[in-house]
Amino acid sequence: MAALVPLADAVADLVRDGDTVALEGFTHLIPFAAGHEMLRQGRRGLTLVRMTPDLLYDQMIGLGAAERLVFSWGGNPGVGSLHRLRDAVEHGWPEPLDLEEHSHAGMAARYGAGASGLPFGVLRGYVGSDLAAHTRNVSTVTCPFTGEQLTAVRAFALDVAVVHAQQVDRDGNVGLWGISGVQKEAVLCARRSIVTVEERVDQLDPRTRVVLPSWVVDAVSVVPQGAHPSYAAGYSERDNAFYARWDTISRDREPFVEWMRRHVLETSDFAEYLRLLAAEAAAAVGSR
Amino acid sequence: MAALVPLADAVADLVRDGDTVALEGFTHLIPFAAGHEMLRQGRRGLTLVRMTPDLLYDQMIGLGAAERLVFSWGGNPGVGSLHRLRDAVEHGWPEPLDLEEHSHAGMAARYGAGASGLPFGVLRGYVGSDLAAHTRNVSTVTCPFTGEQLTAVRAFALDVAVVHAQQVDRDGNVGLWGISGVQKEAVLCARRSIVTVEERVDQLDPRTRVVLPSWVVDAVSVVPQGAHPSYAAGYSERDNAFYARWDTISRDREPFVEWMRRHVLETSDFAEYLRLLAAEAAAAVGSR
Amino acid sequence: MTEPPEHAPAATAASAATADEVMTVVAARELRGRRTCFVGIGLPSIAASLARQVHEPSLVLIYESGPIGAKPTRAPLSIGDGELADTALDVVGVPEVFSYWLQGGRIDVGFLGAAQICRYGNINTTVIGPYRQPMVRLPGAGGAPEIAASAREVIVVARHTSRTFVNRLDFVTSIGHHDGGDSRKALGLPGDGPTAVITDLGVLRPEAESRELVLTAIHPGVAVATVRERTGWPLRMAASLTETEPPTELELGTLRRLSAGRPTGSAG
Amino acid sequence: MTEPPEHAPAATAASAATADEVMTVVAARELRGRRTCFVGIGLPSIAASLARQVHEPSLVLIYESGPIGAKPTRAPLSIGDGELADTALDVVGVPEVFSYWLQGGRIDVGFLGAAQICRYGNINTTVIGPYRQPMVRLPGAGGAPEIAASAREVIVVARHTSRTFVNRLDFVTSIGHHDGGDSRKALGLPGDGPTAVITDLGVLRPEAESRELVLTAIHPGVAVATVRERTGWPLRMAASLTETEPPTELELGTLRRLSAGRPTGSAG
Repeated sequence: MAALVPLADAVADLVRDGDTVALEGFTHLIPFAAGHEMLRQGRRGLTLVRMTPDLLYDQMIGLGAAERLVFSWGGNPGVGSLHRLRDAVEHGWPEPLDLEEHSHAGMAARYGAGASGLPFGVLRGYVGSDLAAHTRNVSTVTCPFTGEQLTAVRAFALDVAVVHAQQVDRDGNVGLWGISGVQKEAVLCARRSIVTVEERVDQLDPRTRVVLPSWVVDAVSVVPQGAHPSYAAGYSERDNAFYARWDTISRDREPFVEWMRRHVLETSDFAEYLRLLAAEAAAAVGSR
Repeated sequence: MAALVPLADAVADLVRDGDTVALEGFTHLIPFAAGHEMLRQGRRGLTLVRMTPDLLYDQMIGLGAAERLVFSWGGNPGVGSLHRLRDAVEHGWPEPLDLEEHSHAGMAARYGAGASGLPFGVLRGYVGSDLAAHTRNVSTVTCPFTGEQLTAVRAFALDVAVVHAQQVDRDGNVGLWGISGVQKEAVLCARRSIVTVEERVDQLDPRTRVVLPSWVVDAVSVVPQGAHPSYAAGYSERDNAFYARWDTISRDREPFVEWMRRHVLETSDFAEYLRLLAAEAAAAVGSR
Repeated sequence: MTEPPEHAPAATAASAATADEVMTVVAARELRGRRTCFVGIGLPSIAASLARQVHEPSLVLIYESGPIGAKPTRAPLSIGDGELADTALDVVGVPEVFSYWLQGGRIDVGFLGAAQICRYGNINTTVIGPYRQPMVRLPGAGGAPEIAASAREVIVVARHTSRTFVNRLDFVTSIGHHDGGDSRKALGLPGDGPTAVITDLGVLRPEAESRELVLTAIHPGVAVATVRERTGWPLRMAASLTETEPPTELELGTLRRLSAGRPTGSAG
Repeated sequence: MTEPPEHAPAATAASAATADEVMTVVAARELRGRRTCFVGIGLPSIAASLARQVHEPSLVLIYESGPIGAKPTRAPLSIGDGELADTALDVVGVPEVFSYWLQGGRIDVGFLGAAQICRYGNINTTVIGPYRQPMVRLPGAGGAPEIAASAREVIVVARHTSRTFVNRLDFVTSIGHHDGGDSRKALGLPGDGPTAVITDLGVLRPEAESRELVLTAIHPGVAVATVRERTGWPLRMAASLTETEPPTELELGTLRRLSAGRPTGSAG
């Protein structure tokens, strides 16, 4: 049954060093606040799982929180590379990052199989690609009816899933709408789960398309704008300017570490982080 | 691209003798009007597929339109047996009916695999049940990662799927909400598809949860109350009294045939059938 | 059916309760303390609704037609009633309800009916007589085989007649404790199988080792001889056979409100 | 990148069009007469939006993030832009978009970008250099391997540089015509593979038998020598090499409206 708790408590209780963790979100509803809290609490040795690692995983990798990344597309959408991810892979800084990579279809099948209590998923995928040669989690299976050979992928079994959603109702049920990615599947294939939400409401909005019942979630924390610079449909717009700015912030090691220290490690929570960003933006306007 | 056509034309164009046809609907949105039209046009030799065959398939089987039934639960929900189905199975009247039966989970996996372009679906199912011994469409598959043995079911490849929905928009897109069963999967694993709807609207209702884009449907026909005695959430209530009445109508062969002749075969369309039922109900009230 | 579906009412506070009502009330009590219940078609449906209203307001009812967290205010006539969808927290597609929710291991209790049940709690809802030449063709499996396999435990609700409680099933639709002992576990099934069979005469539960169903409780006014007579195998009594607490006024009143307008003797 | 991303504008009615704009306009034209397009991340996104606005208003755009039938009025910055969801006929989950829609065989055209592409239209978006000691780590596969496999045909959009059009891929992320000839078919892939590669210099298409990409059209003002220079294999010309029709005012105006406010040189 989902407990409504401060995010710091949820992370302290539910995320451990060395865990396999998915902070999911497909452009939309990316759980930045929860990821930042893991950094503040100094989590290390994580295996990070996500279809589309973007800035949040760049930040976590750049501060050395992860030793492994399982993913299918890692970039700054519409902008370019993830410099910290590249630095870790290309130069082992701040530490080597082991990569396991898949296609989106394969990752989705792995999540779906995990959510369904199956040990593997089946798809027409990876054929002719070099991807399968670099992982032990892609294999083949033969159709017992047609003899056709298909691709099998190993189901995910996560320690922790973390997602951001628009709302939690008074009974602890979570509702989200808009682009919903694999968030439901991630929560359903994790032993423990944390959801941050924009708002607590009496009843979920009629636009709700994906419901996570209270009893499949361990902790819910209300963190308005907890997906920034990503967005929450109906609550906020994607901060495209920040995504562009990240290219500069993250390009070199020292300025990146300094930025993270000042904005994440030395702020007490996500609200303070947002206030700091707002103050900087105001100052930038004022100094023009 | 869905053509908006009269139901009689849709059935004439798209349903052929001997076809494998699913008229799906899980208590809700059962496409009675389309099934009746198949009877009016004298379709024969059909393989009828459905998770929960109820009165509609009882009618079709009782008039000898089907030679085979693929299903997982066949009854009159809340009332009792389907007498025509039982008569066909127990006594071969009006002709023998070949049964292939599954569990709901197995049928759902067959539909899901078909919709996904896979030759089989995987589930934890049928274990310890005698069901699998009576069909060639249930087998096993071994997980290439864990060595675990799981159940495989053959994907459906339907000739025709028929469903009822609440609405079609001006571009021919179909929307439905409420209990949605396997209607989407049925349409997506059929070569041809017919949708009857309550209403044509400019824009689909915000309550819409399942969308069938125009380009996956062959024909859409507006047939208000086309699911009677089943219901369409937001448009009609389930006619529970009719379900109870069916127990009497269908119990014996001659009265059944006579009822079907008068109400289905000798009416010109579903609207006339509904008018006839309404007139009978009014007469019954008047004679009290 | 020639056997009377109900025995004479007991001379207690529940004297007005029919045997069917006692069965439903006792079945509902079994859901106390549970979180999630997958409600099969048939008799269980009304008991599950009752349990939510009387014992366990937060009990999550899940139906094979897709509603998750339904809050029925009257006994649904069918598993796909509009009220189930209207009152539910969410309505998912049928493939999802079976894959993510049942098979995903999220169901505490599967609540099933039975046309035949044997001493090991295996269930037949398919056919009486030979499969290809049936004497009675029953509705079939529905969701039961996988509910029986995957729910953490299973509770069966069935009227106690010698036609239903048989020595040997004509067809195994849904597995219970298989051949008894560890044989269910050997099949690799995730759930623990039937932990209680609630009838209109009493309650049967599997013995610890053999997994054979024995009578553990008897309803008020019912004779042990009657239960034995209507059981197709030599039914044994638990050492600690108890008498069922009669239905309370709250239980009975709520049940009757739920049932108002519902056809009697319904199988759905 | 040291190579100039654009060649000199052609002295035609489209004299104001940049090479990138010509590429996008020509890519959009390829979608004429198509019904459904699965839009990959990168350059294809803006061309698909343009095609819907100028050529094929009923073109159904499907994105890997879940929107089906999106109607973007500006070029999405990312594949998960809010506008895609807001304007879509439906938004489905990511597992469904890949299983029911792409793998289900419902996509006419898959529209992909490439970091490297070889003469057989195989694509690399994973890594430059050895996989374990990369010189450049690229974003990876995304949806491309299965789009390349399952869409009825594939159209690739890529800037024409010798870094991109290489003799040998460092990594095969997404399969094109494999080793040429019937080798793709032998892999059992459902779709036909790449039928056009649109660049900022011209258009390449696979030869009938060999499936090797040859130059079939060249953009106004581009020299064949330039195309050859920037292609890492000995590029052959089609017998019927044509010159691209320059962008019309409608095409160019619409493209610029779509692109307004979008970062230039973007890869997303």
